[in-house]
Amino acid sequence: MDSPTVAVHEGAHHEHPSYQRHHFVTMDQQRESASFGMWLFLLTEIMFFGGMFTAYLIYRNWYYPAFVAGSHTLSIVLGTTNTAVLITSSFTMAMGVWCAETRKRSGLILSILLTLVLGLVFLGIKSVEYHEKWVQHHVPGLRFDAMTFVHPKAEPGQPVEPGLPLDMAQHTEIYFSLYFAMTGMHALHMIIGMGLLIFMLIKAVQGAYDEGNIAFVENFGLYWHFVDIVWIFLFPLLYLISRHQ
Amino acid sequence: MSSIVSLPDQTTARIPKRNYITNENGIMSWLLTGDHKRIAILYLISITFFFFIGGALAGLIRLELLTPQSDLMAADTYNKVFSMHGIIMIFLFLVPSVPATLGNFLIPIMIGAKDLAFPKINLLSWYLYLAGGALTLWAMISGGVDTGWTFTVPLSTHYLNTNVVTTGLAIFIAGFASIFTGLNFIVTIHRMRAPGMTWFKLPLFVWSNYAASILMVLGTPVLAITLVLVVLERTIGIGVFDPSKGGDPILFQHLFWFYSHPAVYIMILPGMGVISEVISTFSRKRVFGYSAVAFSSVAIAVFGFFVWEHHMFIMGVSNYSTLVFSFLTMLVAVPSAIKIFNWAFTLYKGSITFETPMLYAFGFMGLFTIGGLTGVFLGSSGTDIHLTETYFIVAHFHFVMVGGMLMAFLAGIHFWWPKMTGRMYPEKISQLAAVVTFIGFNFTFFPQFLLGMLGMPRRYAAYPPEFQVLNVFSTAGATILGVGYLLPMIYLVWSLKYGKIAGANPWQATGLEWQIQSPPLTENFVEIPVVTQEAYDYEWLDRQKEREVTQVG
Amino acid sequence: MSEMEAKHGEEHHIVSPKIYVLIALTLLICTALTVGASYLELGPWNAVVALGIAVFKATLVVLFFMHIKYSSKLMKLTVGAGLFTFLALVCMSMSDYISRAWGSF
Amino acid sequence: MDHISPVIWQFLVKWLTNFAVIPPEASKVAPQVDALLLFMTLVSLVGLTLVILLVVTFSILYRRERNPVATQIEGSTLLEATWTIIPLGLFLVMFVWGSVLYFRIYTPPPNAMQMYVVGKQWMWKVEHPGGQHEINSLHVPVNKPVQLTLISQDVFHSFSLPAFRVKREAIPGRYTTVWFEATREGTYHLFCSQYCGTAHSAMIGQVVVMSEDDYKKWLASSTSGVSLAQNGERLFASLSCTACHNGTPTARGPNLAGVYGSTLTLTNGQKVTVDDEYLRQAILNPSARITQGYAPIMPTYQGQISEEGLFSLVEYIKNLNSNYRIQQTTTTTELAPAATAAAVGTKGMVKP
Ligand code: HEA
Ligand code: HEA
Ligand code: HEC
Ligand code: CUA
Ligand SMILES: [Cu+2]
Repeated sequence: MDSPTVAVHEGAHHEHPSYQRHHFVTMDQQRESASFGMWLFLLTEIMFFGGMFTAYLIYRNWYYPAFVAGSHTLSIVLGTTNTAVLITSSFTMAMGVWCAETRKRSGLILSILLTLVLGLVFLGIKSVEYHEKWVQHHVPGLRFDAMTFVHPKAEPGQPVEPGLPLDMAQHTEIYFSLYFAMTGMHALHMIIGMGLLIFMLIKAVQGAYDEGNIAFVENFGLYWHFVDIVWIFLFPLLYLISRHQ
Repeated sequence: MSSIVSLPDQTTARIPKRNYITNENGIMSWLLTGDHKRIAILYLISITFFFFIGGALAGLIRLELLTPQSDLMAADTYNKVFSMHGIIMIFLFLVPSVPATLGNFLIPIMIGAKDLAFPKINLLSWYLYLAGGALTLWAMISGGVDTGWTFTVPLSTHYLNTNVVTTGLAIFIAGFASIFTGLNFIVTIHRMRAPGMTWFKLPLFVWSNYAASILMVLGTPVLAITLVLVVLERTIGIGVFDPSKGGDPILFQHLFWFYSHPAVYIMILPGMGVISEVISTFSRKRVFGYSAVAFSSVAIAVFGFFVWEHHMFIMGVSNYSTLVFSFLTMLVAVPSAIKIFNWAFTLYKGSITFETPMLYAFGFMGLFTIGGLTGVFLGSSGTDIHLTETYFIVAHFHFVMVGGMLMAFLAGIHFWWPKMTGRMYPEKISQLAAVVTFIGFNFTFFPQFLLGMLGMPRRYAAYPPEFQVLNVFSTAGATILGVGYLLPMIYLVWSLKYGKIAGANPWQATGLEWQIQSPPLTENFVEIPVVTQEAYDYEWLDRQKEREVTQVG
Repeated sequence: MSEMEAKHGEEHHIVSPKIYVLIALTLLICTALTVGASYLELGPWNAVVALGIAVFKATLVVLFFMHIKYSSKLMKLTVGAGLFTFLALVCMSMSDYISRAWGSF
Repeated sequence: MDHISPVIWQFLVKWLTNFAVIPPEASKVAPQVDALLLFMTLVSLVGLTLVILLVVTFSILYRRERNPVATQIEGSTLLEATWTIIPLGLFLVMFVWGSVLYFRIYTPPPNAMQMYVVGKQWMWKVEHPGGQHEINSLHVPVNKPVQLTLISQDVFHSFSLPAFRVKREAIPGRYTTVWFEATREGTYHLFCSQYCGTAHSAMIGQVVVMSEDDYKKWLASSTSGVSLAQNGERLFASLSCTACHNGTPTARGPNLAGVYGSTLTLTNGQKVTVDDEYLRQAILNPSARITQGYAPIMPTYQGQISEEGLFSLVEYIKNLNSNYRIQQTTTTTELAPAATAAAVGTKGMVKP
């Protein structure tokens, strides 16, 4: 997309890989710029989620019982599984970067495939959870019924939860708003990530990362790990509020 | 009056055949360009467009306020007009004004790089800006929006039936344009400096844009998520900000101002950079206290994150946190004072000439000082109670934004016009325009301080008749001001064809950008320069010139 | 570039897969721990433990998966800046909410 | 002066005769605020003059004609320190002074008269303890501290009294307070200064400051016969609050007599002082804060009581210093099986 320019610095330096952009002097400079840029982008992501974490913190302090009751409707089993899945996918992605760095094409393809599959599993489980919320009338705004917390239904195999007073029960809607906003944003990031993974898979199969031009893989790795980190916080905050009660 | 302008012999001078403008032809070569200079020009055209729309809306505001009754338009129309005025002026004009045009054009050149680190992201940023702008216009045409630029909940979420969602999305998108600009600048300034270009050799323009970029990258996402929550609240009613569901509308204020206070420094810092360059050049002296000015930019950026609550003093926030935020507001005001005095002392023992950019810079110093000091009135919580939500605030922010930043922007546009286009603007008429702007400005906005003191609330379509006289002054002033802004528009376009040929360094300034041809080559430098001189090293420049003379002779 | 010059020759660090495996296992164990801890009755400490473990996990990911341990000072500073601003947002907002209940003089 | 157009002439005359830079000082705090404003203006003028003087003097002294060659100067640490410390010092003085005023304006004295204000799109409704209502106006006696408790029924509004130099936002879902002591009789502006939608600029009214006697007369002439507390008492009975809050040792709810202003311990060990806001929350969101020793059985009254009704209840509970009347009510209806329901029935439904 850049307009062609005369390569003015030809000969001034040693060999230039074909993928070095004209405005960078060295390959090191290009690589460091790319990862620095990616990190700055991740900072904006931190702040983006930061707004929601602030909201979460405030309302959790205000409406603690509602948050407890809300979190008790989430399935720890599914949540834990998903955490494990995501961590594993982060691991396979890290391996992918390593394969790219050491120029192992088939390893890279395998890692990407695994990451993709794990990502899909995560989203699958997430959608099961979302569906359950829909069925239980726990979707704020669209399909919400606070009475399910005033007279909770007995779950098989679990002790009956004591009901909440009506006013507190109504505030579970805030909990679920934040639950959906946060996990929804997180899932959106995952979906975007899956798109990029597929793109990367095609490129990898074509051999685009065989000559050391792996900035894209590395930076995608950073992105994927970041998404993982967000979940590392979401999991205890949303699922594990005083499970002991 | 003497001047420092040194133009090449007009009978023989030619604009260099090969430059970034002539390098490629056709509309596609512009729309798909990766060249930071071309993107800067694209940005310049688009923000000018939005400035005049915003300005026309300002004209409507002032016309309506000519009389106490709401007779020119109904109250809800008036509300839509000032909302759009604020939204367009802030998000689509002032935030991108200096960084996305002058910064885009100059930062790579000033640090000796061939382009910004991510040319494609730079182009993407412009397209995002356009998309945001188009959506905003769409929202305006298809019924308007009357939230005010602050989107206050629960008004915006539950009590209005205008295009809040469209506008919210538009600002969300435009916000990402700003994030990408900032991100690009930070990476470029860190990673792409020419050999020898250490941090303390950077021009102050680069420092201040760097500081503003930090704010863009870290502040804007919070606005983005806030707008998302507003849109979700409005569309499906999630209740996070809705008091009837237990949400807290004050939380919205916290999140909104967490961005929007730093945003005012996003708006002023790049302008301060322009002033540093201009004052130094036209007094032929290095900026007094270079490192103090550089660090004060960073200090403003850092402290700028800790004062947002001063917009909420009367909204029922805790009295104790008011104490903290009011205190921090006082701290953040100090670096600005440092800058003003350093600029004043740059003049000391200089050799001063009064070309148009310098006139605008003087305008900036006077008006920004007034605007800033009245900001301190607002930062002191006891007086804020009386002054908040009145025309005093309107006057305060127009002094800093219009008297400050817009003046700085115009100073910068005139100053770098020869570099961007290769031609000079006409000097006499532009000096006239600067003076007209200054006079018109004071006429327009000074009476508003008095109105505010007297208690006239802002965002009023109709007001008690006793306030009329001052409002008439203000409207009269706005007319003069409008002329002051139309003039440059006309003569700058005129100069594209008829202006004198500028040559590489008409001001004999020291920056790297003046050492290359105007307009520059697409790749900026034939050879990456090795920097040995300090910023604003006029002795180095003189030696350089001598060397050239002896070489040619 | 000026900073670049100095560390030009320095090879880009490649983290060995062994470390990745180790980190991944630690992360999984920590996940098990945090779930386990949530079944204990610790009062307000439940939140502290859960967050503490989460912070530990996130640090591991940042340091090793994201290579910050092997990156330049600038990168470390960048991460720090993000964290700092995030904490500023949270803490300064909370300063209002917490002190509201204190009433007035 | 014939050559000046009559319209402009009229204008100038009007302006010059009415010229003012500050509204009348009609409250006790107004002169104090004005003193700070004056101080700030003076400091600003000095600062501004200094800046202008520097710029103008240097521009004249060192213009190119007089000084063709500039002398390069690095800077001066001493000067930097000067213009860091002096403005900082001045700003800090403004900060301290301003904060003192801020706390003064937002901390009502204990003996203040109480008035309640509801803001709604687009009018102000004021409730006096004596049961007088007024719309878009506020009558107050001179030289008496008056405390306003504000709430909004919909969006943010802002109760702005420029002549008193006080202003407070009325926000939905929560009480805010402000107070003033008017010092000069007269009629002054009352504005809504927070943007609140279409008719924001029409949400204006007046505050009338009257002498003690006039005020009494006004109160007497505009009373509806039922005081706020009386209305509150009726609500208290009709909403069957009496069922639990009757002050007997066996009552399911805590004793409310004298609860206002006291300090309660909650089940989580927190201590809170009971103020208007606490009472409001106790009625709407009772389970958020449970008093120690009680079960969270109180039902929420969210959506059942209007803001005005809440004000009545708050006013009633505030003034409740014995449970005598409550117990009277409950004992007289003891005979009926469904005690409280019957009480409501016999008294007739009181609209909240
Ligand atoms: C470019 C934009 C810009 C800038 C730079 C500033 C700068 C400042 N602003 Fe302003 N502000 C706005 C744009 C800006 N503001 C806007 C848009 C609003 C309204 C938003 C809305 O509600 O719609 C606003 C509102 C606003 C408020 C909220 C009022 C309210 O809602 O109640 C406050 C309160 O503290 C404030 C304070 C300040 C302060 C202390 C500074 C300081 O940074 C100023 C520092 C500068 C100086 C102090 C001048 C230089 C000093 C000297 C030369 C020293 C003089 C010498 C001596 C004292 C000896 N501003
Ligand atoms: C960058 C920011 C910026 C700029 C440049 C301006 C420029 C101007 N603004 Fe604005 N203004 C804001 C930002 C800005 N404003 C904001 C954020 C608000 C708050 C909105 C809110 O409350 O939500 C506001 C609100 C605001 C109000 C208060 C409305 C209210 O509260 O009721 C007023 C009233 O006088 C006003 C006037 C003006 C005027 C006269 C100009 C002039 O400087 C403009 C001069 C320019 C021109 C006139 C254009 C050039 C000429 C033409 C295109 C020819 C046509 C001209 C005519 C028809 C006259 N503005
Ligand atoms: C079913 C019984 C019941 C009814 C009916 C009831 N309350 Fe209560 N109320 C309680 C209990 C129990 C508490 C203490 C626990 C708590 O703080 O929620 C309480 C607490 C309060 C408090 C806080 C004071 C304190 O000491 O904690 C107020 C104020 C109050 N109620 C007012 C009312 C009003 C007004 C009504 C009617 C509109 C009402 N109550 C109806 C049971 C009731
Ligand atoms: Cu109510 Cu403005
Ligand atoms: Cu601010």
